[in-house]
Amino acid sequence: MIDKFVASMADAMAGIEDGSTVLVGGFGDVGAPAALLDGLAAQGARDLTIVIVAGGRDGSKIEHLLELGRIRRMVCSFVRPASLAGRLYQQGALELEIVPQGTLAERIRAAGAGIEAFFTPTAADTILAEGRETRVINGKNCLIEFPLRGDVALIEAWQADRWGNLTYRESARNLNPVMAMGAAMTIAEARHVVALGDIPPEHVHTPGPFVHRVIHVPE
Amino acid sequence: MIDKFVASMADAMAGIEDGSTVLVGGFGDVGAPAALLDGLAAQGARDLTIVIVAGGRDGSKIEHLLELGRIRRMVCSFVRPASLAGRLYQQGALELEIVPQGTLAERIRAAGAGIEAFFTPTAADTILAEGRETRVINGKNCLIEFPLRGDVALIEAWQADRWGNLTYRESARNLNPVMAMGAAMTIAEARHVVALGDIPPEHVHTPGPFVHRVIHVPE
Amino acid sequence: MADSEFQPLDRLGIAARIARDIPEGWFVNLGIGIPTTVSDCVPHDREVIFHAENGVIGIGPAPAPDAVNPYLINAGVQHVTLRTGGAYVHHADSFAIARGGHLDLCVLGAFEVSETGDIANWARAPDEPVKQVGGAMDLAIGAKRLWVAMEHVTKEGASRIVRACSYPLTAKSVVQRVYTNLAVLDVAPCGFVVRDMIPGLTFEALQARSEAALHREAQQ
Amino acid sequence: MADSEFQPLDRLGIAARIARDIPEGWFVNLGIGIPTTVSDCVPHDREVIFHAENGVIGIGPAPAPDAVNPYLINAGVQHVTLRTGGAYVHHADSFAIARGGHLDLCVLGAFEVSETGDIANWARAPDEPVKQVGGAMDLAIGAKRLWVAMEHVTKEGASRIVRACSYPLTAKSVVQRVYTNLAVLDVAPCGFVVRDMIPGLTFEALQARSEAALHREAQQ
Repeated sequence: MIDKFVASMADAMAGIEDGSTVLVGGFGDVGAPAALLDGLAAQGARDLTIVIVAGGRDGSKIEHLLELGRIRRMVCSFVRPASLAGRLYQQGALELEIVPQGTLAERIRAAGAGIEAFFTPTAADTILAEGRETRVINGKNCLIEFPLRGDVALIEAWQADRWGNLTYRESARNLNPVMAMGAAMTIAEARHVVALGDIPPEHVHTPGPFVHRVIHVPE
Repeated sequence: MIDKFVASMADAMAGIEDGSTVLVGGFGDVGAPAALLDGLAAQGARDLTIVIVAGGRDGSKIEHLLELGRIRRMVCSFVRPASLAGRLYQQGALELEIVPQGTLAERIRAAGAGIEAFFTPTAADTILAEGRETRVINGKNCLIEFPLRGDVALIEAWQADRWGNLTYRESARNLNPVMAMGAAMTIAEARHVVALGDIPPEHVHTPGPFVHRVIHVPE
Repeated sequence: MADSEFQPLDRLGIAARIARDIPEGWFVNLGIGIPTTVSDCVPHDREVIFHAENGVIGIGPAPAPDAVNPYLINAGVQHVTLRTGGAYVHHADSFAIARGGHLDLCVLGAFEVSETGDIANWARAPDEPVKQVGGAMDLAIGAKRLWVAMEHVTKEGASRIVRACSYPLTAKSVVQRVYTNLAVLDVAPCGFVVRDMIPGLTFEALQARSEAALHREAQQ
Repeated sequence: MADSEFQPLDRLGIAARIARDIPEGWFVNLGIGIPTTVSDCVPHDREVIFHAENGVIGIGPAPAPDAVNPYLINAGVQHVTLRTGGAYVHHADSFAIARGGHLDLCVLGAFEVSETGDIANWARAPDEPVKQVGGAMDLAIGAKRLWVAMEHVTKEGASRIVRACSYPLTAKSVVQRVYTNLAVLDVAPCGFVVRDMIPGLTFEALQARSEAALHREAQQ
C-alpha cells in the first residue's frame, strides 16, 4: 500500500544533505511551509541554496535559517536591502541570484518538464542580461535561461491523501504545484488528511507522483 | 456585462480567415470539438494549417475538411499512411509536419506562455533533428523547438460560464486547456452552461480570459 | 510657469483618470503604487477582470476588516476578495498569462519613461547593492498594452518624461501610454504625443516640465 | 539449435515477466503492444500507478462492457477505468511527467535495441513516406528507467538484439533492460548482460539468436 504520510518531522526531513538546493513554496506567508522550515532548521543541513520568491523578510523562517548560518546562496526575485539577507549579501556572507519572478517560476517548471533551456524576452534588454547569451527570435530580443532544479521542495497544501494527491486553498497555490514538479524530493505539509478518493480526480491540483512525503500539520 | 456565449455557429466562426492556423483539441474523439469542426467546414475558410495530435483518421471531421480541400498543412504526431491525409501527402497535395507528441504540446504551451524557443532532448538524436540546431546542455544532446501559435483554437469543454471559465470531463481535458492558452482566439463548444460562480474558483480548469467565444452544444 | 492656474492630480486622481479608459471585459494587471488603486475607481458593474501575479484572476475590492480570508492576497501581499467568476492558477500559469500576451493591459509605476517607450521602474542605479526585481520585467514585456502611472516630475523637480532613461531599464520599447499628474501622453513613432492635459495647463507649461520633446496630437 | 527443448514466452508471458519486476509504488507508463498488457499482470493489491500520455494518472483495468465511460481512454484510445486515487492533467503536464523524469519506468515495444541502449521503434526506414512518431521519443528520453518488451527475433528470423540499430532511432543510449520471449537482458557498459533465460534455453542458443555479443552475469 502506498502511504506517503510520515509520522514525525524528523522522518519528513530525513536525508536532506548539506549543500542541497531547496525550493520553498509560498508568497508572503500564504502557502509557505512554515512547519517544514522549522523542521529544516532543527534537522541541521547547511550550505543550502534556497529558491524562493522573496527572500528573508524580517521575522521570517528564512531569516531564522540565515541567523543559524545555514544558507550559502539564495535565488529569488526580491530581497530587501535592510533585511538580514540584504545585509549578509553586502557583507559577502551570502550569495544572491536575483531572477525576474516569471523567469523564476518558468525555470522551476522547466526543471520539472525536462526542458533544458529556454529563450524569453524577459530581462533581455536589461543589466540582468549582461554577459549572457541573447538571441533575436521572432523579432524579439530574448535571453537564455536554464532550469532551476531542487534536490528538495518544501511546500504547503490544504488537503492530502496517502498517494500524495494535493489541493491548495485560494492563493496559497502560488509556487507550490510548480515546485512540487521541479524537485527530486517533494515534501508537503498538509492541513488536512483525507481518504484516498476524497479528492475528485478532476480537482487534484498536484498529482501524487510528484509528492514523496507528506506530514500532517493541522491549522 | 461580459458574455462570451454566442447564439449561433455562424457567430462562433465569424472572422476565421483563409490561411489561418487552427489548433484542434481532443485525443481520438474524446474532447474533440466535433460541432466546431462542422462549423468550420460550413464557414468555408481554406488554406488552413491544422495543429492536432493525430491527423485525419478515416471518418473524422478532419478527413471531411481534407475532402473539401480546405487544409494546406497539418502539424501532428501521427498520420496513418493509408488515410486520406497520408495519401494526399504522398500525392504532394498536403504539407505535413510530424512532431513528437510531447514536443507538440510543449510548443503550443510555449506559444501561450511567451517562450520564444526551448531546448529538449526529445528527437535530438533522431532523423527529425536533421539540419536543425542542436546543443549539448547538462550533458544531454538537445534540439531547439519554436512555439506553435494558433490564430484560432477549437476546443471542447464540459461546463462553461459567461466569463468563459471552463471545466473538462475526465480524459477529455487532454490538449484543450493547452490550446486555449496558445491561440489568439479560442472558441469552445461546451456541453453545459452554468451560472457565473457555479464552478468553484479552485476547480476552474481554463480561466475565462483564455476563452473568447463559447457555444452551447448539448450532449 | 503659472503653477497657480492649474491643480495637478493627486495619486487617486491619476488612478481615476486611468480607470476611465479601461473598457468592460479587459483583463488587467495593476502594479504596486498608484496602479493598485485603479481597481477602486472602476465601477463594480463594469466587469473588468483584474489579475495578480500570485495566481489570482478576478480580484475584487478589499475585504471588510472582519471578513479577511488569510489565504487570499494580491501581488502586493494585501488581503483582497475574489469576484464571482474568478479563478486561481499556479505561479507558472500566472506568469504565462503575463508573459504570453493574455493581459489586455498592464499598468505599472515608473521612475522614468523614454520617448521610445523604454521603462525604468526597478532600480535606482546599476550598482545598487541589493536588487529587487519582482515581476515587473515579466509584465512589461508581455502585456498587450503597457501603461505607466507616475508623477510627471520628481520631488527634486526633474522630469520623468525623458529622451533616454538614466536608470536601469525594466524593458525596452514597451510603453504605449503614460498617465501623469499633469497629462496623458502616448508613445508614438515620433515620440511623446499629448492626448490630454489637466484643466488650466498649457502645452508650453507641460513641455517645460518634460525633458523629452512633446508633440501635439495634430503634429503627429 | 534444439528449439524443441524450450518454449518461448507468448506475448502475455513477456508482460507477466515484466510485471514481476515492478514494485509497489512505481509510476509507470506502458507503450502500445505487449507493454499495454503488463498492467493486467500486476495484482490489484500491489499499488502501481499507471500513466497515459493523454493525461490519465492511475489507470485501472478495462471496464465491463456495460460500464464504459466514453470520456475515459488511454493513449491507445482504448476505454479504461480510473483507480481510486487517480487524477487527470492536461497534455502539457502529462508530457512534463514523461519528459521531466517523473516516471519510475516506461515500457516500450521496439523493432531493435542496440548494445549501447539505442532504441528503434517508430519507423521502418528513414524514407518511409508517412511518419508516425506519437509520444515514443518523449517517453524514451524522459523516464527514469526504460525497459523494452519485444520478440527476440523477427518473423523472418533476424535478431532484434543488435550491435547498432538499422532502423531510424527513437532515442540514443536510453534502454536499461530488454524483456524478450527468450530472455531478460540488461544494457550494461560492456553491452548486453543476460539476467534471465526461459527454462531449457542455453546461453549459446540465445547468443545464436542475438546479433550483438551477449555477456553472462559473471563476465560483467
